[in-house]
Amino acid sequence: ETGVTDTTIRIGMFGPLTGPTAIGSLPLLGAAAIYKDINDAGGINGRKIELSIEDDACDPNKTISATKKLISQDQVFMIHGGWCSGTVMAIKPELARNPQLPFMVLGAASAAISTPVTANIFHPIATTAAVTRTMLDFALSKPKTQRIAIVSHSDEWGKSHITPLLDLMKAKGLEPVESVWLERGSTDATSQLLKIRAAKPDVVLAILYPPELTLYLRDANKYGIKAPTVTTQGVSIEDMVKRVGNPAATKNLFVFYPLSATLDAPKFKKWVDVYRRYYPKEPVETLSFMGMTGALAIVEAIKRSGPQLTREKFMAELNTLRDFDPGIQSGSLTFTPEVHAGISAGKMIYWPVDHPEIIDSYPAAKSQ
Amino acid sequence: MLEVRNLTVKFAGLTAVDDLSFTVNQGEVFTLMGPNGAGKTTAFNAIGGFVRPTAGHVALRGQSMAGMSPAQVAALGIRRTFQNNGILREMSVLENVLTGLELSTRSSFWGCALGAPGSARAERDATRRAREMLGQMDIAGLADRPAGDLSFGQQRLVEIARAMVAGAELIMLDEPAVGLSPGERLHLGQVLRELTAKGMTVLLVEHVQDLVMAVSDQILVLNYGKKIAQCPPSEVRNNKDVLEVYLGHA
Amino acid sequence: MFAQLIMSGIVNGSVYAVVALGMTVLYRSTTVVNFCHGEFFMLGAFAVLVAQQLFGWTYAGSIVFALAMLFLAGCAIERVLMRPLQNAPHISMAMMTVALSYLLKGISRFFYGREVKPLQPLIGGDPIEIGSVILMPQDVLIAGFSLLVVFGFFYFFQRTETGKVIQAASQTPRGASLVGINVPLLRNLMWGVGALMGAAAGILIAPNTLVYPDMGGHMLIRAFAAMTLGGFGSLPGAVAGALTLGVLENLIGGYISSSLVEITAYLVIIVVLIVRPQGIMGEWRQGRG
Amino acid sequence: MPDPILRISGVDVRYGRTLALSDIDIDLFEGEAVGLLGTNGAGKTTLLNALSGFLRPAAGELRLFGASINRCPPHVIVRRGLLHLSQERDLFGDLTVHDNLRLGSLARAAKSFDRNLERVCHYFPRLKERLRQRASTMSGGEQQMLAIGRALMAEPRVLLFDEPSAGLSPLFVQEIGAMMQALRKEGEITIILVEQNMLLAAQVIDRYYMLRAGRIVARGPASELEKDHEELAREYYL
Amino acid sequence: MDKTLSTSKETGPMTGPPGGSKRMALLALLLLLCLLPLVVNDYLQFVANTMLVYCLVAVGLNVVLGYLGQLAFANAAFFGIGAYAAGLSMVHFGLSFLWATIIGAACGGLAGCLVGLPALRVRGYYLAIITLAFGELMRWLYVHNDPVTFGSGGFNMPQIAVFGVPVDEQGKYYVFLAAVLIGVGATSLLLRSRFGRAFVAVRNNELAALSLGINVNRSKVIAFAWSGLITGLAGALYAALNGRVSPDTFGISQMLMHFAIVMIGGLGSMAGSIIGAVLLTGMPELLRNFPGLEEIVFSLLLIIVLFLMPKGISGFLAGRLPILRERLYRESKDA
Ligand SMILES: Nc1ncnc2c1ncn2[C@@H]1O[C@H](COP(=O)(O)OP(=O)(O)OP(=O)(O)O)[C@@H](O)[C@H]1O
Ligand SMILES: Nc1ncnc2c1ncn2[C@@H]1O[C@H](COP(=O)(O)OP(=O)(O)OP(=O)(O)O)[C@@H](O)[C@H]1O
Ligand SMILES: [Mg+2]
Ligand SMILES: [Mg+2]
Repeated sequence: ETGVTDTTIRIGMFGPLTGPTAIGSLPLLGAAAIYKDINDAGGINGRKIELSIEDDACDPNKTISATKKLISQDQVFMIHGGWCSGTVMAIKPELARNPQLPFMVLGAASAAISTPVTANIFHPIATTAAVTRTMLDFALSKPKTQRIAIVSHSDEWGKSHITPLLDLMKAKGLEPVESVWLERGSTDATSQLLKIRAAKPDVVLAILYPPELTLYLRDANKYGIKAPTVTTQGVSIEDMVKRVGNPAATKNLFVFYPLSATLDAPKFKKWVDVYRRYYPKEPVETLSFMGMTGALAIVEAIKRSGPQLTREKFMAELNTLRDFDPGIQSGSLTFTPEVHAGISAGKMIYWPVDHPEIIDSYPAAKSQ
Repeated sequence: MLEVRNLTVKFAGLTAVDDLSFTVNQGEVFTLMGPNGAGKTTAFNAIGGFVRPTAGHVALRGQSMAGMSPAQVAALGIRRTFQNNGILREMSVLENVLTGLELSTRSSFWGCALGAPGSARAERDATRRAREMLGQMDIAGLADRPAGDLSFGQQRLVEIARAMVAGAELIMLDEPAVGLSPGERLHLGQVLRELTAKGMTVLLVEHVQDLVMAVSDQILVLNYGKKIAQCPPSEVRNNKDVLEVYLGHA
Repeated sequence: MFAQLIMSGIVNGSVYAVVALGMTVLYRSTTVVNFCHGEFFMLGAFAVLVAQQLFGWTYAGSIVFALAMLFLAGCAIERVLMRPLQNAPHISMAMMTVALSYLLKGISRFFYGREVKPLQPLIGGDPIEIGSVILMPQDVLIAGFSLLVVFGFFYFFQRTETGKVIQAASQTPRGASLVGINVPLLRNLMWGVGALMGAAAGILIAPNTLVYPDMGGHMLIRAFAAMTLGGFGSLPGAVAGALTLGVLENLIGGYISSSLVEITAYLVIIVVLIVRPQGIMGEWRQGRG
Repeated sequence: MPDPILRISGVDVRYGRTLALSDIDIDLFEGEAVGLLGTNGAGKTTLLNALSGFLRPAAGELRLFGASINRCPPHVIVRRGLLHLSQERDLFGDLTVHDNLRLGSLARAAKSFDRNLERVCHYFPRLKERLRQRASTMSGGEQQMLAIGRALMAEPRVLLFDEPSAGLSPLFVQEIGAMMQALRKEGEITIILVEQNMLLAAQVIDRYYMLRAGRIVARGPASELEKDHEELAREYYL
Repeated sequence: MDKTLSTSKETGPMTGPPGGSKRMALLALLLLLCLLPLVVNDYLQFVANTMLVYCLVAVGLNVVLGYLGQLAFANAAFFGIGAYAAGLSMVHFGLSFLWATIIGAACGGLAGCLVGLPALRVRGYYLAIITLAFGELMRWLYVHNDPVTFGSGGFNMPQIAVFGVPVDEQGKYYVFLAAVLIGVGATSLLLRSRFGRAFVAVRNNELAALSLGINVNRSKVIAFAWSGLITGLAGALYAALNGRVSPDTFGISQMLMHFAIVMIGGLGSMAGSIIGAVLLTGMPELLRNFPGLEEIVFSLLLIIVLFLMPKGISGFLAGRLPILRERLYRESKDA
């Protein structure tokens, strides 16, 4: 089989190692740490995993050539990659042209990647649909929440959240009281904030990347917007608290949390250790662990495929994965031939005083 | 052939050309003379469409040139040189002369793009004519040098060649002899004579008296934008005003 | 809301103004439009950060360090990269600044690619409320500083002999040499000053935007728009353009649509240039580009 | 004999691979005026550019007031007192006549600006009328006057004239001749004059050098130029 | 297509005076190019195809930047317009690839005309900025017109077929090669005619050009339109190449890439455009294993070329290899 020898399995990976979104290389490192860990433990069925890592710089066109290189030059067995939704969407045609090639998404969340389902694309993270559903449910768990405002980027990532979010709201008979765009690279959010303030929202759903969310939170504090801010898994709470540098501005921030526990929780130490072992210098953030479940699922499916590993067998095994939960993600992973969006649940996290806490509903009724 | 009537050009508060009228006949060399700042170049610019006259009008063969753009004037068959160098520095000498043939090269856009034979032939003809002109000006040896690398005088020669190559009806030379060596001046005089013999008309602005006296048929002397004399060269030296303001008593 | 939009617009515009002024000064004195000005902006902020974190210096010390570094960097760039090109076509010089911009960004990404660093405000304190308008102390500082810089340069170019000499040297460098002006030295200093101005703007705004390698790019386009609006090379034009742009962005975002904020700058450019090709205050001087 | 003010010895100048001047030797003594003649493209301007520091000689040496100026940038040479009036004039087109003159005096004679301004206005009354006009809108001849005036503002000790009569009316050519003579008399100015106008040259200079294709092909006293210049032209220019 | 190919063989897309040997060299090169797909894998084929597209891009930009001498930043927009026009006409109207390509090129040409108009009034850096603004405006339109342009995510192209035959990576290569031959051939013929001379004359001295009867305005519009046409064509091919069109592709970094290609290859040189395109599209692929170095290497390359080769690589080589020398004028055969 392509990419498989008696002693090795070659897996291609890609992610934004460089560029403005290079922070997205952390999930790639997390997944790579799992593979290295497996190799150090003796490999799978006598085979060790070899990685071919490509930089996509979050650029769709670069990703297309990277994918072609992985497929036809490096001859990988499968690909595990993609942190930016745009890059994964861009290679869908290429993946469709190679239906035998298994593709596991690394961290990109857009629901459109796995819905409708493509036979060889597996999506082991909470999709934007799942994320926004959780965010909305969370927002509505606050008593008497009526008025919801949205602030978002207008790029692919932003829109991949907005679309399912608006659908969900409509299904509940809700309309956002205000919906504003904040572009990437903005240096000021005054006009957006004043509009939001004027709309008097009960809660603000912010679909923003870290730099703009920082700007937003600071300005929101400045202009005295008291409504809680609920945001996506694109940011990590520790990082935001550090960046904003003003506890008053972040105490009402609630972030979708894809993991099972806070990073400092004892039960999560195992994974932090794996990561630290192989990447001691890299920052340990929520993002660092988002690729791990996918990696473990791959390892599991390879293991189940037995010594006679083929792509076909491997994908069949993936499709039988039920409630796979190594304890990293906040929910368990299930793939069926009909559903490749494997994770459908998530939690929220916030930073009440000096450490993060995971919660399910507002006001903070502690879940653990 | 060229008729200038009551031409006036004013710049904020300054009348550069003042009610100037003259007529240039076919095949003659008509010279504008006058002290510095008398308005000669400005008159040229007004005829060539580079400045808009405040009053008066200009006509070629009875056709009014009022409000024409420089390109339209050129299309009528008028070429000019510039006092301060109008060379195309980054093109070779041959290309400079070829641009002088822009209007008389009959190649079409799509013909050129698709390499149609007719257009290719037109282009080849133009090249031949340009080379002939360079030969006539005795600078064929410079043909492939970048024009910007030439000495000042050489550039003037190229510019003159470029103005003359298309066989324009009227060429206007603004101080062509500046920077030319005495030998080249003599040669320029000869070339001008040859061209007028073929029916070309020349409107000349020049301070160099050898050349002016040798080639002119008519001389018009300007001072502060006003005509103070118009006569054949032989009589200019006898005009007291002209001696006073322009030639001096040397 | 209106008053608040105007006030924040002015504060934003002030930052654009400092950036645009840095570029205008350089343009006036060398006719080069510096595409790596955004990187000077970014490096200024990074230099403060490095001085604070690596050397453990005080904030004030770090700022002085950053400004000095950037001044030297500007001079060095002129000496090493730009001077050899002084006789090359203008576009080569423009491309050199583009290359430099990539290089500086590339290098800073190499070291700080994944990081976005916070920088504390120059002056902290609680928001100041004036009627319905809320301003941070930092905002006031920004506006005040740019006002100062604007008047300083205006005086320099309009009233002093050196200012005139610089302008003369940029228009006809050969002529300037012919009257005994040390053109290379002047250029060198002006590059230093340009870089310093970029750094100053960077340091001013970094507490609001955080420090990251790409922070300069967005600023650059705003500065371009401001310069276009006011007319290239005009100092008061750059400032007026910058303030107008800052306010317009906010008003459009506030009253029309937030999706238009990002292209306000471009719309302004297009409209202004179509209506008045030389900018609002620009004299009609043909760029060499 | 006193030391020469300007000594050009064995100078070669190249444009890339082409040799534009080869083996030029000229000595210039205080208060002297030397003519540099030659056809178009002979290399006259090239020599002046080398003297004023815009071109570096490929070989040989240039000494001004006894010190080598081979590697000096133009502005240093200007400050030592050698002024070059270039063929392209190189005026500050966007500045006014007054500002052009002011900048001319800046490097060497800022203090005596008023006196020099008066002197220039005396030579060129037209400039006085137009002190506020932008240089680029002046007529060709007026620009030439301005260029000469700007050079004079620096109180030069050596003046290189590249065709000063270009574009000037006959009357003015005479005046410029007179001016150059006056300069030599009153100010001990040393002059190198490039000129196509033989009559003017003969009026001003003491000696001449004839260049052809980058070499000195003849030299002699000015008196030789006063003979029939048609013949001269034939001899040297064709 | 055949007709142009044969005529471009007759004179050769870049032949100048030396004639014979140059033509042979070009023919040999063409033959080699035709055989390339036999020896490369899909990925390398894709890289080669990208190079072909960028050859057209560089040639298109060179017309405006190198010949007309206008600092215009609109070519990334033309590129995008070509890609969107071609892609959308296939998606929305089900046009065939060839028609879509023609439409892409035509829309690029129209956009060129449109941008040429301000160029009549605005020059220098003002032109640079208004064209930059035009490009960003186009991008904004793509992002905020979801129903037509599919918004910020862009859209996938349908399967490409030529005369009903679906083409794979290899097939695209031949289609692209033909397009490059036509585009580059026609452009270089045009540039060596009076039109090309008019462009350069406008760049050197507009007043002088006017006095020679060169219609400066028309020349500018023609140059922009042609540049738009070629770049639009490239855009259409680019859409086919990637199978996906998204707005972020056509931003300022794309534009700077084009500039770098032209500057490194050589301003005002057809051969230079091609050298630059091949070099700069190849470079990122070579640097794949050194993430983070791409920008640095790219900028250093640009700096080195600006320093050591003021006329770009082609100017540098032409100094040594006469075969690369290009002239604007068309030499008469019998002279
Ligand atoms: N744009 C302008 N604005 C103001 N004054 C101008 C302008 N153009 C020309 N002038 C003035 O108009 C007068 C006539 O200029 P013009 O160039 O026609 O003179 P000329 O006769 O050609 O002189 P020369 O022999 O010195 O070239 C001059 O005094 C000049 O300063
Ligand atoms: N930048 C340059 N690059 C290459 N060759 C040049 C350059 N400048 C001048 N030349 C050549 O050098 C030679 C001497 O030029 P120079 O300008 O010194 O002549 P000149 O004697 O001043 O002539 P003129 O009387 O026409 O001004 C000429 O053949 C000219 O073509
Ligand atoms: Mg004149
Ligand atoms: Mg000369």
